[in-house]
Amino acid sequence: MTQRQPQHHKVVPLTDAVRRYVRDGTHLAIGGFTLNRNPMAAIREIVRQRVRNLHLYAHSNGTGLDELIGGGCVARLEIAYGGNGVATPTCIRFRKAVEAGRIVVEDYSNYMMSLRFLAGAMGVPFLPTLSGLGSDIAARWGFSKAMRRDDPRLPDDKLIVMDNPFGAWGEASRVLLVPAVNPDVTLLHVQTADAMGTCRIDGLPFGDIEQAKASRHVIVTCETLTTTEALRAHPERNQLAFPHVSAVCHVPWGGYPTAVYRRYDYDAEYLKAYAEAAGDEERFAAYQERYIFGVDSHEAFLEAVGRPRLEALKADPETGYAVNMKRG
Amino acid sequence: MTQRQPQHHKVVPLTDAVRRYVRDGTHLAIGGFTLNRNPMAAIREIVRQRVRNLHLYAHSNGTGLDELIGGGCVARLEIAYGGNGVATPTCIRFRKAVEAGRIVVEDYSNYMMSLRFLAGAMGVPFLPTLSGLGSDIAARWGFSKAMRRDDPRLPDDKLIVMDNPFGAWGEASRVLLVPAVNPDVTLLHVQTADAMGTCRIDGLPFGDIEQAKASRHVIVTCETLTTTEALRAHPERNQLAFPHVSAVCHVPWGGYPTAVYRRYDYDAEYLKAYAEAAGDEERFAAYQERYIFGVDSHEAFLEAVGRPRLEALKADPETGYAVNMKRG
Amino acid sequence: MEKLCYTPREMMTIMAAREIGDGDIVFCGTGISMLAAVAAKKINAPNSVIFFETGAVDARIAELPLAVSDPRIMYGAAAHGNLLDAFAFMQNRFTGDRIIAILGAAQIDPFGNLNTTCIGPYDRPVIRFSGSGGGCDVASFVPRCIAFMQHEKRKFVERIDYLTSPGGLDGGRSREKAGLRPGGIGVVITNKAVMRIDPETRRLYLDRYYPGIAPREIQDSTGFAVDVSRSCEASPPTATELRILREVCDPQGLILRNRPSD
Amino acid sequence: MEKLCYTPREMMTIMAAREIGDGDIVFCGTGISMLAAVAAKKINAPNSVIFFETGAVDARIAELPLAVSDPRIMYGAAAHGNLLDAFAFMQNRFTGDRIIAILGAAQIDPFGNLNTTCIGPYDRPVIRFSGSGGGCDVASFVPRCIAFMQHEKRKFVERIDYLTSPGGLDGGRSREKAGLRPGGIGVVITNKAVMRIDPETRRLYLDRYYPGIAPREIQDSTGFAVDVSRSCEASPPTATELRILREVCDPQGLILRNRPSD
Repeated sequence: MTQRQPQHHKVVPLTDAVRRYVRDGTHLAIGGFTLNRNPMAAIREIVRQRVRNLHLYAHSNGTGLDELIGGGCVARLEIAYGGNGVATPTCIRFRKAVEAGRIVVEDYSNYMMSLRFLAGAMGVPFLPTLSGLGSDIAARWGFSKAMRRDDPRLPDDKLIVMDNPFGAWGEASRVLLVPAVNPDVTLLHVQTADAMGTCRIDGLPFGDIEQAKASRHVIVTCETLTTTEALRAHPERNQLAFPHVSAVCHVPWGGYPTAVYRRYDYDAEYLKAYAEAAGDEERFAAYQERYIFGVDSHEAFLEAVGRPRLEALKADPETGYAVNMKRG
Repeated sequence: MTQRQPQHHKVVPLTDAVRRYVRDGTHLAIGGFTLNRNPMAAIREIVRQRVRNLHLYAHSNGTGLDELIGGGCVARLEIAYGGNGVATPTCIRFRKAVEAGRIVVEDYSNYMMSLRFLAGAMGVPFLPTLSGLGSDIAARWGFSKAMRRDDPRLPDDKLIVMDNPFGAWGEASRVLLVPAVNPDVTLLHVQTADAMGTCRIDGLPFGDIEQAKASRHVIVTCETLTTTEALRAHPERNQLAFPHVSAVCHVPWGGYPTAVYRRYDYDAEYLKAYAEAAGDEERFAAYQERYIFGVDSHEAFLEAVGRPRLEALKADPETGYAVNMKRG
Repeated sequence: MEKLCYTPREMMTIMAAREIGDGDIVFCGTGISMLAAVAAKKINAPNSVIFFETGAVDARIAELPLAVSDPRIMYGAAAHGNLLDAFAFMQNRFTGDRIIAILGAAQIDPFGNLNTTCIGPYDRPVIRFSGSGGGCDVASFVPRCIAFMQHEKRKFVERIDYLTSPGGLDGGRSREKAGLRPGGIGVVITNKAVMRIDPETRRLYLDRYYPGIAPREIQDSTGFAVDVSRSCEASPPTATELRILREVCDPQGLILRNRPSD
Repeated sequence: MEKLCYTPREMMTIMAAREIGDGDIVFCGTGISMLAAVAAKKINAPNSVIFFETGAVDARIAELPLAVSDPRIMYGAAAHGNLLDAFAFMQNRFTGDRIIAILGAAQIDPFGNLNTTCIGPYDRPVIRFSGSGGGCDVASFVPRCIAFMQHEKRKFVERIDYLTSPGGLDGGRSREKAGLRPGGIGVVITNKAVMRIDPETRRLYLDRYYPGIAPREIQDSTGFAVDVSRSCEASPPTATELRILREVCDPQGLILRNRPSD
């Protein structure tokens, strides 16, 4: 392990990783959940590189999702939830894009999206659930039958309701089958990784691991790039082993302005300012100029935010968040 | 949490837990894998209480499986593997019982059994896989159609092969569906638990977590009974939360003679002597008398084994096993 | 006995907390639903267990979270599962049957079906909301669900624009016929009243109106006919309930004061 | 060049190790299959990655394990997954297509199907073996599988008593028609020879016979007709291969000396 060959060394600059794997038309998934551990530095880099026509798979990737849509990168979206809880009940650029018909959207539930990633990770064509039977999620499709037929990257059916082939076994008369998702690329932001790509997440992993395992390529950004030796002293705590990972980028504060458990909290002030800017075209353009297009790197972005502001978000070692931080 | 109410206090003596939950005809699953972390103290207690007609669900629970069968406790068995690797390629009491027709056995693969527990844990009637298509595992049933029809605790079909309802999606023309398992009771042996029943496993969890979540009741034996506070300082490392658990028993060396990672190694000498005794009816009866019926508790069993012998198995803190232990 | 002052928001929170039994496992989101869960735990159900769709079980909620991914729901949890674990916990009948869930919605119909997706045509909505999140899953799996609603005619409608989270579907046995487990929305708690699903008709009826609100006013704020014949006045929050709610559960007023709509 | 002494067991191990490419992900069990995987890593495939059905990936194997649950496969791993993770890793085509697997069996047929379940009737066998374990899954998922066999007529049979792990099923396109991914057993390494599956007929043919063993002897030890027309002699282990195998991979002789059958 210590004299590991170069073949397993995957550390590259973030700009290179994005340029190499995230292209026009890429089917993309992003890790994290609403205002936690979204791969924000990678997302800003995608926006900065003006990638277009992404097909995005999301469960509840609020903040990251909204920046990608706001950046005009997304053409099609399969999604469970576009919001940030009570912080921003509905993501505003998402809402505007759907209402204006600028993106084609297809709705699922969070469990359905999670199962679809799991099916992709498992290598099976579908998984069953008792969720959504009788709902409009089952009845109404965002992608038409014709669109599906013409695109080999889409399953022919959004989902299928089937009688339980095992009779009444499992107390179910019928199940809803959701088709697997296999993204081209998943972006994850984690607390710790090594150069080979093994990852350690502290706190809730959300759907990150299934998303990663379902993907052809995984780009990992990490707060800390550590040694293989250090990670392997406790393999129980590493959720993703290196064979799944294509690129590792060392990007401290790469989840900002979302929270990274035990490292830093979300920046409520930034998120609020974002939500306000997102409501107005001119102000949103100014926001993007200030934080994305007007800065040429993640480091320059952090300077634009300002170090003292970042310092104030640092997590308390016991609770894992910034205790008594101003959030109102 | 610190002033947690008695409702969540689940610590009981092992004899009581077994007496309460494991009865004639119980559908039982046990944690661990071949010669690792089998709930051996609980299994010896079941044998000692002379429980009969168990319906056992096993993936590869070598050592524990063989003791239960050797104890005459098992009537029906759904199983993937009855062996201990190169240590005992086939479990001997298992082999004898099948060859003599003393138990009814139905074969699955390890993945199929894992999926069946997962289906039970998820609350779905079945899960799909591409494994076993065209095999005799799919073609030959251990439990007849008539036996299945007469027993509401068994699904009507062993498994079902189905065309992929999503066409060629997922590069699969067809899938094999395996029915969910929901045991009455799962026995787990873990390194650490609290009085509420939250569990922490070090090293590989095998199928323990799915088995537990699929079950109506879970009996946990643990090497260390710790405080709720201590376990909750790192929730990432706790694989099973207390709502799944019915009883917690503090049983140091409860996995012996199988290994418990970072605590102690398997006892190769004991396992070898067991395998030798298992081949002969008289010697096996003597073995059982010495280690099970002739001792009235787990503590008495440990005395029969001898403390110095246990001490020699203690795990090296770095590797998690007993370095250079005699195993030949 | 002295007359207590309280806001509709406080009343709603307490009415929901009273629905929670000791030992119940409580699924909730953020905002008022989490406040209700915390209030139940501090007031009437000390053994209840709060969990979130993101996978944290029984966290030590020292500060109110703004989202179910807020690190404030991670601290002191029994275990950190993932999304799959959280939903399996509800779909699994051993654990799922012990759960009571609290949801919110933009629209509700007479059978307790919820819309959190859109107003207007699905492919080009006039208003787009956040979407299901875990709402559809919870309403599909959990036997007892509470909905929090603002009591307005445009929210209580005969036919919702999009059926995101299944309640009784078309009433009668249509929920069971669709293959869903029994359950879904059984109680609706609004700023004016508590409504419940009739086990026979599977329609919402008025169970309790809040002090100072006439049953007639409830009907006028509801976009479909409501049986008010069985209703009576709700018991207002007690002094103890209010004190614990204000001083223990939300001392900063994060939910009680600052966030009137969610 | 000096003549080297080596055992059939050593020959088998080296022949298997040579099948493993650098960067391959190697699935193995215990005993000789693990020794072959370790030998490949030390000799010809330093970037190969060993993993087990129990879920440990790329462990630091400092002592040879006696089972795939041995704590010796846990130390220094990249991650500790569970059984579900390990099998999904093989069923998933992104990772599964990079895997080479090594299996053993009690019986094999001309199409590379394996029996590890029983001899005699399934419901009342004359001999009961351990059963599939992960064997059926691996043979179903993995594109390249190696089988280790003792070369005896009763083990190489026209028709196996129980088809535990699918190879080419009935030959031709029957594997694909059954819905299985391409793959299964492609190579059989015995104590006398290396046999391979012909891509056209899907039957085993003799590829290499070991030095000192005549093709005729292979046919005599095989319970079905074998095409020996394309065979030639295998290159014996080199001095370097043997040295690394004996001194680095199994210095205690745990597998090379003590355990002749598995």
